[in-house]
Amino acid sequence: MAGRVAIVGVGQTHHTSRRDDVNLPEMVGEAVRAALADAQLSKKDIEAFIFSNMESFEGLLLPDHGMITEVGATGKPGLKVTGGGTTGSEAVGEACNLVSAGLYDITMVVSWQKHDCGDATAGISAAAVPIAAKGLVVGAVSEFAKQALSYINQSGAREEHAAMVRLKADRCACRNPYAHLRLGLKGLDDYLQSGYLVWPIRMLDFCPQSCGACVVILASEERAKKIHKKPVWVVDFEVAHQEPFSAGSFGDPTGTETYSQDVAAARLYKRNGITDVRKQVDMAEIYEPSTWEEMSLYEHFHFCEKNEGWKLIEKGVTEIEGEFPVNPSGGVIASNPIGATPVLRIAEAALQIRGDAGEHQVTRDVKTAIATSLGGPNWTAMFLLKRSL
Amino acid sequence: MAQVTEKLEGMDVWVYHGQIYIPNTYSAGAVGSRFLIELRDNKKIMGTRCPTCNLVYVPARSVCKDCFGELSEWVEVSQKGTLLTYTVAYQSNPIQPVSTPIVYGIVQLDGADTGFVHMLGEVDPEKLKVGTKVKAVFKSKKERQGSILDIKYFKPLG
Amino acid sequence: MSEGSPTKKAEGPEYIRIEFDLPRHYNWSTGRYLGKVYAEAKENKKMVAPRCPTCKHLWARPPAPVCPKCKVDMGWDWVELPLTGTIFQYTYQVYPLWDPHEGERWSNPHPPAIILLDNGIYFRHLLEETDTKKLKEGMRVQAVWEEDYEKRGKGFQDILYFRTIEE
Amino acid sequence: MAERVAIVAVAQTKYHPNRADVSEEELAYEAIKQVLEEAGLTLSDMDSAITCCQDAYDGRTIASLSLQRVVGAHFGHELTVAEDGINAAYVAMAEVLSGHFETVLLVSHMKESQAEKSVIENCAFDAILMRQLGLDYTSAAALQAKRYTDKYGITPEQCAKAVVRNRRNARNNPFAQEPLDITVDDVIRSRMLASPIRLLDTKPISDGSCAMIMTTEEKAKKLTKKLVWIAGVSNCYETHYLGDRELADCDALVKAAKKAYSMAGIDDPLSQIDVAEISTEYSYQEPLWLEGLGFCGRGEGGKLVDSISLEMGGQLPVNPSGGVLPGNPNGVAGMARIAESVLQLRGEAGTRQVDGAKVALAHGYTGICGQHQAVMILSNM
Repeated sequence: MAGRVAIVGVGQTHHTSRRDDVNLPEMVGEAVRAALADAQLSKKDIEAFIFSNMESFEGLLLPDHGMITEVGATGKPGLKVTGGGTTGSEAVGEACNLVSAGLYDITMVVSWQKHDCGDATAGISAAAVPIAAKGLVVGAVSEFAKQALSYINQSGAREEHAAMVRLKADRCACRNPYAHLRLGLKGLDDYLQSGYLVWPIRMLDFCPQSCGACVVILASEERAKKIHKKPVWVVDFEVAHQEPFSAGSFGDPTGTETYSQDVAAARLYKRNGITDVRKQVDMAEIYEPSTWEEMSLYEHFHFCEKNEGWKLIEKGVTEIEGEFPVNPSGGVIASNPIGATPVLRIAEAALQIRGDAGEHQVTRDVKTAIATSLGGPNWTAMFLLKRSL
Repeated sequence: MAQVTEKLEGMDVWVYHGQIYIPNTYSAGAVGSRFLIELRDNKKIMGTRCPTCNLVYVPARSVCKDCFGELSEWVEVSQKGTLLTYTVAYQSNPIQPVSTPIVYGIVQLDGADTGFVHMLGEVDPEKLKVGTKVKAVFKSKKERQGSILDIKYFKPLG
Repeated sequence: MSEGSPTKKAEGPEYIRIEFDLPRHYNWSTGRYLGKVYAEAKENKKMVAPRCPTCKHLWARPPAPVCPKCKVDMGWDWVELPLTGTIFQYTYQVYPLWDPHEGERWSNPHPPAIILLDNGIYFRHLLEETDTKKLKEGMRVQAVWEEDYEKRGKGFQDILYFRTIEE
Repeated sequence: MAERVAIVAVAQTKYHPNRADVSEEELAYEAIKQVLEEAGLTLSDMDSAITCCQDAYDGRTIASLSLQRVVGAHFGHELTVAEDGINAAYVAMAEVLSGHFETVLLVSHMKESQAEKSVIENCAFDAILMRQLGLDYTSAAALQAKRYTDKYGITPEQCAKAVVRNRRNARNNPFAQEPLDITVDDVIRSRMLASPIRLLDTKPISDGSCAMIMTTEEKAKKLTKKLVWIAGVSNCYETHYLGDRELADCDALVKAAKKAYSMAGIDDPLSQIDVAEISTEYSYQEPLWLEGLGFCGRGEGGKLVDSISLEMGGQLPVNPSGGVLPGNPNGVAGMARIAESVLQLRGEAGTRQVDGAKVALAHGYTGICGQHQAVMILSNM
């Protein structure tokens, strides 16, 4: 990139299933104020805004326009990007571009979803055009059910491994005051009592629909060093999209296609000289819509060899105290305001690098972290963040 | 509703007349709820004041557009005001609460610094002018539900 | 159609929520590529797919004017698909989710599946068998057409579902 | 800007009231195929794609799913801007300037004909305070039109003159949907939609797509001799609630224009800009936006529209293409303004060419009563 960019402020709301006490713009405003406070900046300092959200879930048009006052963007430049689940990452990417292009010194990414406005699963089902695929796509959940079946068949993972992923997420979420589902699950039995949503995905295997917002403030190198004593550097990012598959929407369940995760990871790691991820990177926040997907993603992001993702969870490698912590925030299975979910991954990774994650700060000293997202028909975005340049 | 697939004449192209139907619900939040409840229960029109900019926002809002300050000072404003602009809309759509033509207007209530977007009633559009004095007409207590439509419309004074 | 619905909790303040309960209507077009599939299904009870001039892959669901992988113009070379195959994978809904295109809870009992057609193409469709205990991956299946010409004209849905067969 | 970004190719479909004969994917591909041919490039040469579409109009969550294949997104980068096409151009420019991507494909498409326009537009209004009133873009625009014309004494005839000129200019534009030879009288006698806006004060329902390719200075020089540069760009939001805004003054546009002018080194827009393509979905917007763009003082837009200086051959030809009024989809309109500006600066605008055009202004807006305004200055120098 032409100019270097750092994260100088992050803010998020408490994530929950329903927010009656605020309207949509007010909820987003909470995260804006939190991020401004974190960066010790005021509304005046923000030069441009990038908004990220999937408006179909709230049944809105131009949702950014409705919250201009509440996010402090009156009289400011900005625009809204959209897309699949990766939209938040792509918003952060574009906000970085605006800075490294030299157009602005300080930009803000505003991301949210307020799922109490409408049924997100129905919204995702509407990603199928009825004229081509009526009655075949049932939310994201049926697609991840197919993905889970493939993973089970190919890797030999068992239901107890999915349970381990779920229990890890819950232990982490219970240490993160902002997380949505903080269930206090005790063990395998709690997991097995959870009913099926779409076989073989249980209610507890899958991400919730959360109301929440996340805001990240980005600054140019010169300004970043003045604004925050611990700026987190956005060293690189990578995106790989893919067309809808003939067979499945989220990843190819047939195992015959290359995954966008493998492609994005290979490109990002090559550019940055990463050959051994678990050694050279200290932790990861990944977008895992289901327990099974988390294990599969370990493999696609090269945290381990193919078909060995479940062994990482079995050995406790990815726990908060583990050798390579993954999703110490509780991840997406615990909190999922979709438009904000990728931005939360980046914000949480930044907090870990700063050492400001509080109770869910990982044991390993985090100098380098990756934050990923997933969306559309298996789209991937990855960010590489570092403590020092 | 009927969902029909129809072939275009003279070419192998089909058009599917269908729908997307997902109900949506929007929370008014604490400030918005209090504003709507005052309409419903007390027939009062409430605003919030920004002490920094000395602006009274009506309907009540939680944030000042200029200084980004959070607004917590409630004020009741007059039910009478001045018409800032209006239109007579002839095109129908399924959301409109009454049948067309509908007269929409923006009214600056006495004591408010912003306009209030609503409808006008009991009016001869020919005689309407920017600057016309108007006052709020509420629905009956039974009809009021805690919505912007609890005000039936604004009508010209006198 | 839209009104305030008060939500009162046992304690605490009352919050208002405003509901909008309104379908949006659309006229979706097949366009020319998907239209070709519709035409062959209706007139000839055939399923066809375009073939990429470069990689020769068939892009069945849905067909496209560009080969996604070669990124070249697809051209207009159509190939008939065999309508027998094996169940590669299937799933079924346990909790009835909302169908945005019907505007009601999902009611189609037929399990969605990925079928590996006998020419090696993966094809998404529904299975006739609703008793999921009787289903197994690898089972042989065959397409069942809507036989009534007047009722055809719905593209992929002109195939009602895939029926398990014994060979 | 340290580096320069070039637009090396543009393409548009002919705008049409109903393109039921194609899918969204095929509609977008019509423009993409042309733009690639014009640039002598293939989809594999693109490093990134910016699409511009809206779920609510396409009737599809993640509307860009329809476009992944025709923009060549396989294992590449694609991003959707859910606003007017001019904002997609802004994002693409930042991608090139940042050094992140070298060559970017942009495409904007919309089929207004396939959706219920007013029902969708209503979803853009605040759900608690405005949506239940049944407002749509036209009824809200009418509130702005009345406020503006009343405050500054702009007459219906002045607004109608903008319509007459735009519709007439469109006769020279092969992409135009509905060129017309009409009089001021025809406009002010057409059917009233929402006073003071009449049928001919606004645009017809429109389908179409527009595509372009942006790249670095270095690569552009290898691709073409007819170089068009982005010299300045900015955009700006206003607050949402209509009662909070002075609808007669377009403050967001004033700010956006000032920033774009300062980037491009323009201090006297009327003399330094050779041709302006501005997005006016309603006739009153032409004088209002011209004020916002600084071509005249506040309240003087009516007089400017009255004068001959906006005609072809005048001091500032406005909308040689005919602009939006003869028919552009609202999400495509701003990108179409850039496309026309590029054609003008390349000297390829045929019978509507502004002789010797060196600096062009493209304007676009998104939202209710122009809540978000965007300006781009292009130059061939």
